[in-house]
Amino acid sequence: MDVVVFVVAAAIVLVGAVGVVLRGNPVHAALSLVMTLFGVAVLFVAEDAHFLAAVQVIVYAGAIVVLFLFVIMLLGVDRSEDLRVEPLKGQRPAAALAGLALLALVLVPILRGHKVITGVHSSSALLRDSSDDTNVVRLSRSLFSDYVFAFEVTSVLLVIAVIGAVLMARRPPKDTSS
Amino acid sequence: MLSVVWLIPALPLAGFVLILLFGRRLGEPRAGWLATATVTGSFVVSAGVFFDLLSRSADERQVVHTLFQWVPVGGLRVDLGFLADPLSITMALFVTGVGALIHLYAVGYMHGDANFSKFFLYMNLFAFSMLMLVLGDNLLVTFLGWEGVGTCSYFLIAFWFTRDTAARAAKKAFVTNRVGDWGFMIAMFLTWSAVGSLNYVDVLGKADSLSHSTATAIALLLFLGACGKSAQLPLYVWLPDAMEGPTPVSALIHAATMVTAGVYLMCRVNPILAEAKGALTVIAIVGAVTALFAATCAVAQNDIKRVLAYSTISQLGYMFLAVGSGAYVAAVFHMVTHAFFKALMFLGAGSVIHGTHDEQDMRRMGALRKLMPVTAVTFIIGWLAIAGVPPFAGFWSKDEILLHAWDKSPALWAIGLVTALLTAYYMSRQVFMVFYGDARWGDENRPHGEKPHESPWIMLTPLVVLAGLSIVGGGLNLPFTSSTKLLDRWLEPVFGDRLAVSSFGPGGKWALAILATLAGLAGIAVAYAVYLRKRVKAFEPEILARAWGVDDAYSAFVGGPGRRSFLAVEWFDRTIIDGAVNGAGAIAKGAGTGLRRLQTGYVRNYALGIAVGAVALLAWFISRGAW
Amino acid sequence: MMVAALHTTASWYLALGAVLFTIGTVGLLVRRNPLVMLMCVELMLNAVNLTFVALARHLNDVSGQTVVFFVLVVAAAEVVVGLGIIVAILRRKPGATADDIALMKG
Amino acid sequence: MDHSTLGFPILTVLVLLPAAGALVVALLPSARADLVRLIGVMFSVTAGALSVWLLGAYATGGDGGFQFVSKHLWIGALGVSWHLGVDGISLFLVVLSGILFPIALLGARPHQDEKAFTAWLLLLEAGIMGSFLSLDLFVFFVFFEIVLVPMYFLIGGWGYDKRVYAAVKFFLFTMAGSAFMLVGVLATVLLYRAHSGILTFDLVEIATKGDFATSTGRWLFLSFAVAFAVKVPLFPLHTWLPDAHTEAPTAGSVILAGVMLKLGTYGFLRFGLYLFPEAARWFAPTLVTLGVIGIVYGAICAAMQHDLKRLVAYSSVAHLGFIVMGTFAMTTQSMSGGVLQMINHGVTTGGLFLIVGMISERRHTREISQLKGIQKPAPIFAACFMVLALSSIGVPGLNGFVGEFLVLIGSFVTYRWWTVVAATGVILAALYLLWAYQRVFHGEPDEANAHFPEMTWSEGLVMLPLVGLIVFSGVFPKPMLDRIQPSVKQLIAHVEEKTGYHQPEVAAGGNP
Amino acid sequence: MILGVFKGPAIQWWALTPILVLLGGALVLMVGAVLRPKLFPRGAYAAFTCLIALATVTLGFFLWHDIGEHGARSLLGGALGFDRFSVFFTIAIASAVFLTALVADDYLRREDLDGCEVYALLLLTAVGGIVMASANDLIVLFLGLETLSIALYILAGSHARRLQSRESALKYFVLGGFSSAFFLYGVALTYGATGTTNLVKIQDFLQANVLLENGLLLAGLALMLVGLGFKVAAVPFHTWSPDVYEGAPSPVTGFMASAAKAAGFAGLLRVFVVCFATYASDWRPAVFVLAVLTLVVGAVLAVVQTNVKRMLAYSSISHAGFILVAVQAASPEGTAAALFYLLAYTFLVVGTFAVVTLVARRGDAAYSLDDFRGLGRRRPVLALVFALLLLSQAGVPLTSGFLAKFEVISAAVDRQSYALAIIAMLSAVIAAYLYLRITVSMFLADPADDNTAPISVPASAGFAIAIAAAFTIVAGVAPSVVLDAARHAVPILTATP
Repeated sequence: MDVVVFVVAAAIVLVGAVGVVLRGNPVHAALSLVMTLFGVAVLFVAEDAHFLAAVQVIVYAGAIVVLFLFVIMLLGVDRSEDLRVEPLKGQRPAAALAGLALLALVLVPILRGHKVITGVHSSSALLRDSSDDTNVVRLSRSLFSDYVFAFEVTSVLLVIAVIGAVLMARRPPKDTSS
Repeated sequence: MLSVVWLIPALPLAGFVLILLFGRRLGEPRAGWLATATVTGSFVVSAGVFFDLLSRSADERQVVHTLFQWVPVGGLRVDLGFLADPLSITMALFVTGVGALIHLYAVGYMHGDANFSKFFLYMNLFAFSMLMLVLGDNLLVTFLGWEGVGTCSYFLIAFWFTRDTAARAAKKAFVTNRVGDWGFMIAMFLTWSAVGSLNYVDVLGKADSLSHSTATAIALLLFLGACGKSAQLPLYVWLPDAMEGPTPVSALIHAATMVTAGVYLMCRVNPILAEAKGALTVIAIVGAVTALFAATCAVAQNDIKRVLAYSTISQLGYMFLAVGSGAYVAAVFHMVTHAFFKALMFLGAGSVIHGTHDEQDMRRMGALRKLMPVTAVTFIIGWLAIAGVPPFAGFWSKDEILLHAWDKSPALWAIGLVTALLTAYYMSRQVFMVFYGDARWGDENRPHGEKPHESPWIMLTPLVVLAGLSIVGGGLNLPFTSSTKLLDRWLEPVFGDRLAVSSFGPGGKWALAILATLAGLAGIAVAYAVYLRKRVKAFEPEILARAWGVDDAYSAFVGGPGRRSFLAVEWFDRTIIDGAVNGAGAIAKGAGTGLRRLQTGYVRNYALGIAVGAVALLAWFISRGAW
Repeated sequence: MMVAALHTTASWYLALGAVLFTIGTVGLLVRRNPLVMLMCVELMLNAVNLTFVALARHLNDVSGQTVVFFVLVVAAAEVVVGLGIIVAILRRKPGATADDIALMKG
Repeated sequence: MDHSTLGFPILTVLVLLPAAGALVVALLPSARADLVRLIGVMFSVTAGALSVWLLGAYATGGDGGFQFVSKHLWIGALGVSWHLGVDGISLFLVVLSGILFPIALLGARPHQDEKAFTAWLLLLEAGIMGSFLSLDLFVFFVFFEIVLVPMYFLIGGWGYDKRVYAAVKFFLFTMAGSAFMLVGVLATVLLYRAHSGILTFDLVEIATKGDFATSTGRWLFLSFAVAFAVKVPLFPLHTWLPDAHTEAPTAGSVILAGVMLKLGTYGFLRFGLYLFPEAARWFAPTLVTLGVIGIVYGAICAAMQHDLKRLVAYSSVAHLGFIVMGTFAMTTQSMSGGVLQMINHGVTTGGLFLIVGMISERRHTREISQLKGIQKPAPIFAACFMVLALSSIGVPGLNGFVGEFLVLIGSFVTYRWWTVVAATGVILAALYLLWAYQRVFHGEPDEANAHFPEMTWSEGLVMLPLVGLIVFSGVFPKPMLDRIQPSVKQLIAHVEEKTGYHQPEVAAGGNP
Repeated sequence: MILGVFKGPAIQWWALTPILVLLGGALVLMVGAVLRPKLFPRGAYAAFTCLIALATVTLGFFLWHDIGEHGARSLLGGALGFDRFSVFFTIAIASAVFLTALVADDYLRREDLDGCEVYALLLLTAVGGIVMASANDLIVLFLGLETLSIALYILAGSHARRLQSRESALKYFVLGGFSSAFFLYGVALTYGATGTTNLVKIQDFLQANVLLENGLLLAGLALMLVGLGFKVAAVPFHTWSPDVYEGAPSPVTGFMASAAKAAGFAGLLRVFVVCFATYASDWRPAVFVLAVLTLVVGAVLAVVQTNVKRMLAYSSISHAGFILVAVQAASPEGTAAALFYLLAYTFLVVGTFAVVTLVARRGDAAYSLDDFRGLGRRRPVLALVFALLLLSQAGVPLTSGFLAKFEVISAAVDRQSYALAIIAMLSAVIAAYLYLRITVSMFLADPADDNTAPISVPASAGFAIAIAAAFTIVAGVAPSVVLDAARHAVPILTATP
């Protein structure tokens, strides 16, 4: 069962990802991204990350991709990019080579089996145990104890994002020199 | 009197300092008088020291007088000290004596020169240096004098520095001498490393402990120095050119005193020479060959001073022949007599030049004896002396040299004899061309057409004195009995048993003397036939006038391969060494320019760089894995 | 039957993450549209998230999931700022691709 | 041993006084050139006077150890002390610096921006004094490096046409050399710490107590040697020198040749030999060979130069070759001669650069072919040049000879054939200098040179002390040798004790 | 029930004050400016920012002593390390903020960009940097890195009228996001290999276990090195920095080169040198290669530039190479050297870019070497101070730059990395050429004729430059205090007591 889920979801993820890369039209790319994000959400569920799966769909697919589409429309850059031409000589073969090498190098340790994951099993913040705490409870406990500082730092990030968006989007004052 | 031996060089030095400070204010002629007075004073002191020494027994005639420590470092102790012994005092006497006369002469000769006082400045400095050379009690003080006279020679040759020829000649003299000095220096180093001292007393006392090869090396290296200073083959080339200097300079430095320094040095280190028989032979051969070589050159010179210059080289060759034959006293004897007559002739030539308004070409002279009687008579005395006509001074000394040369090798004697003949020939040629024959000085080439005139008394006085000395100089060492060999006896403490003793009996000696005299007379006769009677066409080939082309060959070498090799080194420095430095800079810049191309400005290229870097790092780390 | 006998292991997920990460990387390298490049970064972050979640499950450790939460926030912030920048620049140079934005180089 | 003999830390004052002068000058208004000059001269003359006083107060007859030592902790964390001291080797270099700086300041005034010029020059003096006096590796390195900056600005700011190229080349070349030394210094100190447990940069302590493995010592020596060889400069690392000397303003050339090059030779003695005697001995044949090559090579290059200043610059390469040779021949005579030659070369070549500066000041050219017959309009000028040239040639009775002679005679007992070759340098020296003299001063002056102004009184006053020194130390070098010798002997004894080397008996004073 | 069981970690407010002050300052700025934009006099934003920065520095000194008395500890459930290392960086980064704000004040008004946002972002960037330097957890480190980076993306692009500024923001952003993804992937793999992201626990784990299969961990290390290498602009991850440095507003460039670089190295030191000390034999060769590349490429590329800002960007890369040499030493001495270097460089580079800011004049575009010609004549003091800062960067003694290099070389030599030490010094020689080129332009070249726009030195920027110069000299002549501080500031990974 889980194999089937994995295979199907993985297929969705990969097709979406490839779509992002290969669809010339940015709108199509964005939609392919949504596909991938959904696939990932499915895999999250399969991996006992229910809360994250929800957030993934809501925040990512819901908010972020919409933002993308919004900007595409705002700027009117939905023209298709001609993917047959590559202005930078050698970029594509080099990118392919680098990608392959990267993949190979990362897969080398990963594919050596589960023994490669040498980390100790958690002793305090278990994902599954005999108690019937939900995933959300466990997650929030972790979030507000070990990661409470990180949680607070994300607020700083968001403040910055706000300021940044304001600063970037604001039209510059009249240029006196031009 | 011995304790004031330092006064001998100090007086000219004082003269030098005074003229240096007040020369302009003193002006002409007081600067000249001052200079003459200081050298005369030195002569007087030398004489005093001489008599002091004379009053001592033979084995006490060697006194070292130290002024101060000069260069004391570790095992090297060199003092500024003087060695008063018969040899050095003999030298001091004739240096100061002849020097004083020439100074006096120069007061007249340099009359009117813009740099009158400067001339005497140099002259006094020269006298000082020469006396240091002679009186120094160690090799280094001698070297001080040695270089000092060379420097003064440089100054004085270039005295009329606006003439390019004079400037070139001066430089040539100095540099050529330096080649010899190189030998001198190495000899000093070798001496010190072998003996641990540079003092003559120590070095000469331990000379017999030197190994044969060391002694030979020292002797030959010192001889190299002597060759430079005394203008022997192959380093003679500077002396003819040095005639660019004022004539008193030629007389004093390039005839009477400085050039004999080499001979003096050889005599001084005779104990070392005694340990190096091979070196002696070399010296004898070089001396003899130089004598002959220079005599042949003199035959074809037309410049009145150049004839004398080659003659000087030739006569110096004789002296080295004597040294090489072990006849040190004969060398010294000839040195003294030569100083008399050669100084006389140079001064006479100067008088002629002075009288003919700076004419030096003998072809435009002639018949001057009537116009310049004193000059002519004294010059003729000098001629007879050098030609070896008895009883003039030259006869005695030359005869003695030839006598010992025979003992060394009959071949050397033969060369000496031929040289004697040539000497008589070319000197006669000179006398005939200058003082006899037709007057050639009034031709259209001479715009002034002024009549030559006799020189003033101040110039003639030294001529007369020197002429007198040239006549009686032979009396210093008459070979008749041992009691008449004054010089032999006087110098005995210096040379001791190292002095060669002639193997001839009285008969042999007479025979040789007559042969030599005949040779001299023959030379005169031939010259008479050629230049006065014009019976025979003059033999003056171009090759002899150019001194067998030796000088040209040197110039060709220096200007050709020498210069080219220097230029090659300079090129190497500029192109290879500096090029490497600039090249390193260029490589850095080139690398920068090349790497710049990777900085394309395209963000995707940059990302690719990061990805490649990540792959490389991953590859490295993965390869380090424990599998 | 063969399929039924199989069970997914963490390695499967990790491998999928690696592939996804690589696709994102390559995508960023070959796409010229800055917006799509930004999407490719999102792909990479998702790959990491997938990895974290798989590891969290394998290690039975919830903190792996907590981390993903933060990554989501970071991704959101990045997108906001990134889009702001892209908007700002494309307003000055409409229709520009990443390759057109290369005033500075060398 | 401390500075109690004088009651105040004279060495520290010698270093800091010029620096303070530079600061004061920098704070003056630049419009007051007269004030700038006055203050600048005052400071440099005071420092010079102090250095002469030091010379007087220096005790002779001791064991040649350091005197007027002052030692204070500077950077505790690094084990760095402000450790100054003077011995016979550095004494005269300090005095020379003290004398040459006022001369350079007085004798070669700049055309523009006198204030900055004076300030840089004073700063340079501080740096040089510090280099010669420091007995701490860190302090030495700091001063050794810092001198580059003022010199860089002096060359670049007040030099001739290619000044920027020359200044940059000088800076980078020297800095590249120092790069190795810095690594060497640190390695030395850290290895000493590893073996003794003490972190210190103290030269004396490391030299006397340090014990480096043979190959380590050689590497360390090499790292120092590169820096010093560049500074000296030793063939083939010399090509910064002709450019720097030629393009530098006169004062810069005077200081560069007079004292800065000695930082290299001094460094060899003070740091190379003292710290790594074994390695120094091992490298000695190489370094002597390079020195000899430098002697001949420098002379040949000098002979072929068209530019008078460049000629003098190359002559420095030759002269410094003698010093290096003397240093590594390792006999009492050769080393003492080397030290003496450092002073002599400073005086002589400094003087030559001054006078060449005067020529180019008058004629706006240094091309030998443009100059002719100057002796006629300016005999005293010519005489001055002649004395300097003769000193450089090494005519006995002048200073140049004594040093050269001692180097050669001392080297002869340990490096016979090298010395034979090196001695040819004296021939070549005569060749290039007299040839230059002939072309510049002899002959009939042409139109451009016929009115060459004679030396002025003030110029004469600047030259006078140099000429006086040249004659004095040529005739009576004993006072100098008496101070140099004990320190040299001590250094040789140090080498002998550490390596089992014995200098030949004849050099030490025994029987050959 | 759930709430009853849950107990959050204890919060040591005192130790967090620097972050809180900076954060509060930023918020006050934003809120105040939004509420009453016209109320504030000229320069009030800058003054306030300076005040906040000064307060942070002061707090830093108090905390330094606090740690001296009570020892290092870890805060908030092990998320933050509270040791002298973090305080050292707090002081350094806050100093950079202080100086940058002084420089920015006049700059922003000159360029018509005045507003509170830049200052607020400066303060927030500092928060990110301090978080990075204090992080005891890889995720916190990542968040600090992102805080820092995202704020800097914006700052780099904040000059609205210069397309270069926008371009630099875009490049920085794209590449920054790209490399953070690598970093994060590295964190993920490390998490898999060790079971935690907490540095203390990782250290304990690695000390207690010898991994038979360490591929995951090594891959994680490699990828984290990519991310941090990007942040410190190590070759080959440096490509962004010349372009970004050139395009960003000059005061921001100075800030980036100082604070951001310092934070990046803080991460590198804490993670690699301390936490992964057991794997030093694996990462040291990699860092060795990075160091060599960074040194040489930075120096060599700097030499061929004609744009002063780019020159300084490449020189900054070369400096990073030097600090990498110290990292490569992987010893307390190396860490101390890196800290000293970073502090010295912070002042140097902010001062340097302050001068560049002034010389760039209105329009922020006059960066070419020619624009510096004749500066020595027209603005002698400014030129002299600039020369001092440049020569210090070149490593001339009696300046902080020399001692920084000295310390680094010392650390390298101590680990017998002689070759690296020599390469570093030689590359310093190459780099010196570029500083000389600038001084040549200022002092030795004839001033350009058309270059008549006057250069004004406002008091605030002048003050900043003076501070930078003063620090450069003081730390060069009497460095004991700073040296001792750097030595005591070696990071310590301690679990919560």
